Amino acid sequence: MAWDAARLRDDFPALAREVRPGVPLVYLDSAATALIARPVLEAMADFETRHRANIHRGVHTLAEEATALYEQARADIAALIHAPDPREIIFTRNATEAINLVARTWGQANLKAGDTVLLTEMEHHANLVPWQMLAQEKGIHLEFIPVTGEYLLDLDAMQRLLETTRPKLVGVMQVSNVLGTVNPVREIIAAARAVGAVTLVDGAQAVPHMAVDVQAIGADFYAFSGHKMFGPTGIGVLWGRAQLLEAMPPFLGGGDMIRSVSLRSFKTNDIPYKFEAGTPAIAQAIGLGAAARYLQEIGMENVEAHSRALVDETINRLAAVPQVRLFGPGTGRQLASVSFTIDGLHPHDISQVLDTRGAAVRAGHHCAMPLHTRFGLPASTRASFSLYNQREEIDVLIQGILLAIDLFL
Amino acid sequence: MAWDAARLRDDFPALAREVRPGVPLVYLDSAATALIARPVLEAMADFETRHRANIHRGVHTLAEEATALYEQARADIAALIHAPDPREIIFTRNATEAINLVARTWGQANLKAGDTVLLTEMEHHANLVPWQMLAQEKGIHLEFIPVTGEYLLDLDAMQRLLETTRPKLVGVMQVSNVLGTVNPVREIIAAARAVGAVTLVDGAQAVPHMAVDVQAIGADFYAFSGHKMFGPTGIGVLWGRAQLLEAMPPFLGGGDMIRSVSLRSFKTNDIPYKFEAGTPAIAQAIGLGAAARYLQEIGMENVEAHSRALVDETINRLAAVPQVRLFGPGTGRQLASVSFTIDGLHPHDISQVLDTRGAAVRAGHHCAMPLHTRFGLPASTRASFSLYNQREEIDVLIQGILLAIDLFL
Amino acid sequence: MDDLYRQMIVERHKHPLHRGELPHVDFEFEDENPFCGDHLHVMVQVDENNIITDAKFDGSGCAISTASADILMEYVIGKPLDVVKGMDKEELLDLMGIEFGPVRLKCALLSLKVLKGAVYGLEEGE
Amino acid sequence: MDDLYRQMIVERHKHPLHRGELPHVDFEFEDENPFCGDHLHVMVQVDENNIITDAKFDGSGCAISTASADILMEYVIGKPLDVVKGMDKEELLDLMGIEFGPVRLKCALLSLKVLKGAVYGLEEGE
Ligand SMILES: Cc1ncc(COP(=O)(O)O)c(C=O)c1O
Ligand SMILES: Cc1ncc(COP(=O)(O)O)c(C=O)c1O
Repeated sequence: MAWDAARLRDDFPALAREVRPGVPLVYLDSAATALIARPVLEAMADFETRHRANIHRGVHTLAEEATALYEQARADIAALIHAPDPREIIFTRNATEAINLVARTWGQANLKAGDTVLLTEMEHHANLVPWQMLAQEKGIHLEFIPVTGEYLLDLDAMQRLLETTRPKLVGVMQVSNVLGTVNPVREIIAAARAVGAVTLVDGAQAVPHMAVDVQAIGADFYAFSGHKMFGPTGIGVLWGRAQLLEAMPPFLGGGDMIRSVSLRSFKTNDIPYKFEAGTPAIAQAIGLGAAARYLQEIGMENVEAHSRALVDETINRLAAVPQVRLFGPGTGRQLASVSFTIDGLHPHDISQVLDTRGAAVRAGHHCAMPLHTRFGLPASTRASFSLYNQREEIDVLIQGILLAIDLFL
Repeated sequence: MAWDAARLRDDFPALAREVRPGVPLVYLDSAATALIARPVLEAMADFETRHRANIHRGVHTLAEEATALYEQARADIAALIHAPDPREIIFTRNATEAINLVARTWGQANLKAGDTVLLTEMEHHANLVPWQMLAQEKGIHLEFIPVTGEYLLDLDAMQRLLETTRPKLVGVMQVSNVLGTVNPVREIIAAARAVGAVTLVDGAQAVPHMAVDVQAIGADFYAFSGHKMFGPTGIGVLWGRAQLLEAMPPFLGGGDMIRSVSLRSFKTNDIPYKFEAGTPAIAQAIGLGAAARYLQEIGMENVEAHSRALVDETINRLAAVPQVRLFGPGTGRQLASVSFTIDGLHPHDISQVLDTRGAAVRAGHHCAMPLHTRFGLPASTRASFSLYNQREEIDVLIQGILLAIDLFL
Repeated sequence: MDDLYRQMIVERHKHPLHRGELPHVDFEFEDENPFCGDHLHVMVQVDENNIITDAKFDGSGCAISTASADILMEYVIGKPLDVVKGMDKEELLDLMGIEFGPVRLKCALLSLKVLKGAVYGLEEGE
Repeated sequence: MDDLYRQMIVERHKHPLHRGELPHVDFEFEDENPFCGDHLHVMVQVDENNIITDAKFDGSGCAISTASADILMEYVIGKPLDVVKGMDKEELLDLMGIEFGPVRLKCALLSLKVLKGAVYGLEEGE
């Protein structure tokens, strides 16, 4: 498919928004939450207005249709990330819950006092706090792959940590939501498996921007969120190898995750249902299925190329502003996000000035406080790009930053 | 407001559906999932197409608007159930997760081996399995308030159980999703508090059908689901007393639930955020707020009166069919649901025949296997009613049942 | 599900040809579908060449699971055990000639699941 | 936030009148807003009648939190401690004359939170 930017922008109704009269929206905050795509809204509206019913247990037409749509979404998502079996796709609320699920089930069953979990210094809180909670509870150790001065994972240090700490689990983000760094997860996982570790990849910032093949990566678990990939809020995914999932204890208890229940005991259902207690986010799963199909139609290679072009241009133009300190490994090595700081100018103020120009960027620690601490920064400003962004929007960003510098410095 | 059935039906777009050409939908499965109301769809569409952004941390206009809408929804839901403080409203995926949250946080912190949790024989799996899981893990005892031959809770037996087992927690559903029984939760909670128990009410079938006042009930925790009250799937609520919530450990770990994070430790955020890890179901919370406002505009007294009238007429007409055995306490004592069995006729077959007439009912154990076991039934058929149902639909139900009897018996 | 087929199912359910007990049982198995409360017991008799000489079912279930069991028993009588072991669900669904939605599919396939349990000599609940 | 007010905030931020150290400190407190990385330190001097004779702030924050701190210091100098103890957030927002969204509100109110911490003699992190 040829890249038709105008048609693509048409697929995102929120882009019609003016932030205030005469000031069109320049949405550069997709790493926090991407805009929703029209086909997603349409798939959900179709469910809500024609097939709305609870799933799995109903015999009537709407219930059968709803069940079929929900399971089709599972298959569509499996296809997007090249999961071998739709039964390996578990619907969660978001990437955060997906990671908690692994910690609370696989971790609960397989980790004991003294065991090590190896993470990285650049992880999002979503891939830190669940392990900290487990560490507190069970006395496991946490170790961290350092981030180099070039904003990359230190793979030599990783190799030493793998050999000295023999971690039971290695958890790593595929793409940093701050630095934009694309980590070599395939290599990391190969090294982790070589010392017998189970591996978890936080793909929240990868799935919306690049082709993901969980089998090629070689991971055991892969987590991501719907709202960052043009899908609805309230839905996320944990992919896991069937064999691992089958051996894991259940997560939450209730309807659907059981095969049978008596007053004092229950038998668990098969995967994936075992991990989906209660009425799931049916409409949202169906919406996410539509998002997966939408991305596949456009082609992830196209999506990635577009995002990389915008990111590289932004980095180059920011590098030309003397007051700006870029926070990331640089052109050719960043995907989706460009973060920076300006001495003496608080990110909130930058963001506020940009907002007057219609540009939405994020200011703060982006749920990666330890990464900011590592570089002595309380906060940073992040512009993040997606398939609906265009070059003219970089102009608005740069002009707004120049204005903020002029105003405040 | 006068009850305007035609206008009301207009608010539910799914009612325009024909199950197949010429066969309009007769939706009698609202206890499983109610149809979604147009104002809910509109509120979500407004968010998705105009204010879509992540919340809490953003400075730009869309993020501020999204945050304000999300918090307004919390306030609207607090108003619906008369919660004293919106900070006591925690958004979950569904009622099931809300109950699991209590088990995994309050229960984890406050229950120890040998303690008793008192439930009832009529509970939904959502209020059984989480406690069974905790019982298995921690060695707590589960006891059950029996259901009488009249399909009511045995309050004398309850009083004896309270005194002999001194439960630490009493969990009870307000309205049965099978029997339709409305339990005297206020009385039950007073008795439970008298022996020092903390109380949890499963309000999944109450909130859509009657005025709920958590303060008047006197409960400590109250759980319900959005999709049963004309809201979206993927959203539910746990209400809890602020004092209890503040003392509870967090549930899942990740963004938003923290105040600060370092590599090896974190500080938790204030309530309610402490219990909302990761990007929440923003659009769905906003939709649920709209559902709460919608119900308040109609008036819960009107909603309850309408539902009771339909239920009572259905009970009376079913009682006139000799083959039908009603499964519930009878007219004046049931809300929303009417369940029944027919000897020699499997509920699936009843449901399938009804489906040919356009009528959607539910067949099975309705996630209450122990209740069915108690009465020696493998399954039952349930017709459930809501504000958009009308008397003519009872005709379709009765005729379909007579047809099924004629066909199969 | 269309009316013609429904009629077949209703007939099979009301007047099954192979419901009952077998005087002598070589293989048997029972299982249930807790979602529906269906319970099915299948009994099989074979001769010295492992050809099925008779098969019957018993238990309680919906019309679809009953009809499916009845059709399946009819089909396997006279066939070698190995053929039954090799049967897949498409074969049974073809015999019934009906398309089922995801929920009723479980009812339609319970009979095959239980029959396989019998001929593979499984223990209940395995 | 409209441009006129923004100008006031920018000015206060660039040229605060009450940022600095106090030679003698009777009450002080510091706190932070981890969401923004704002850090604020407030120092207060009183006379024998518990009238505030001077107040200064220090730390790093965004323009709104800095401007808010500067305006607040200016306002409380010359006032009795009890008046400061009784101040509510509406009062400070009125002084600033700006409406804030839910996120920036935290920035605008950090100064009052820290000042109250000082005059109520809290320990940090309480
Ligand atoms: C009484 C009761 N409790 C809990 C639930 C569980 O609700 P959900 O599946 O939305 O979590 C239901 C609905 O099935 C119910 O009827
Ligand atoms: C890398 C990464 N991991 C995890 C998350 C958490 O996603 P969610 O908040 O949807 O659970 C995010 C998004 O903020 C992220 O960028």
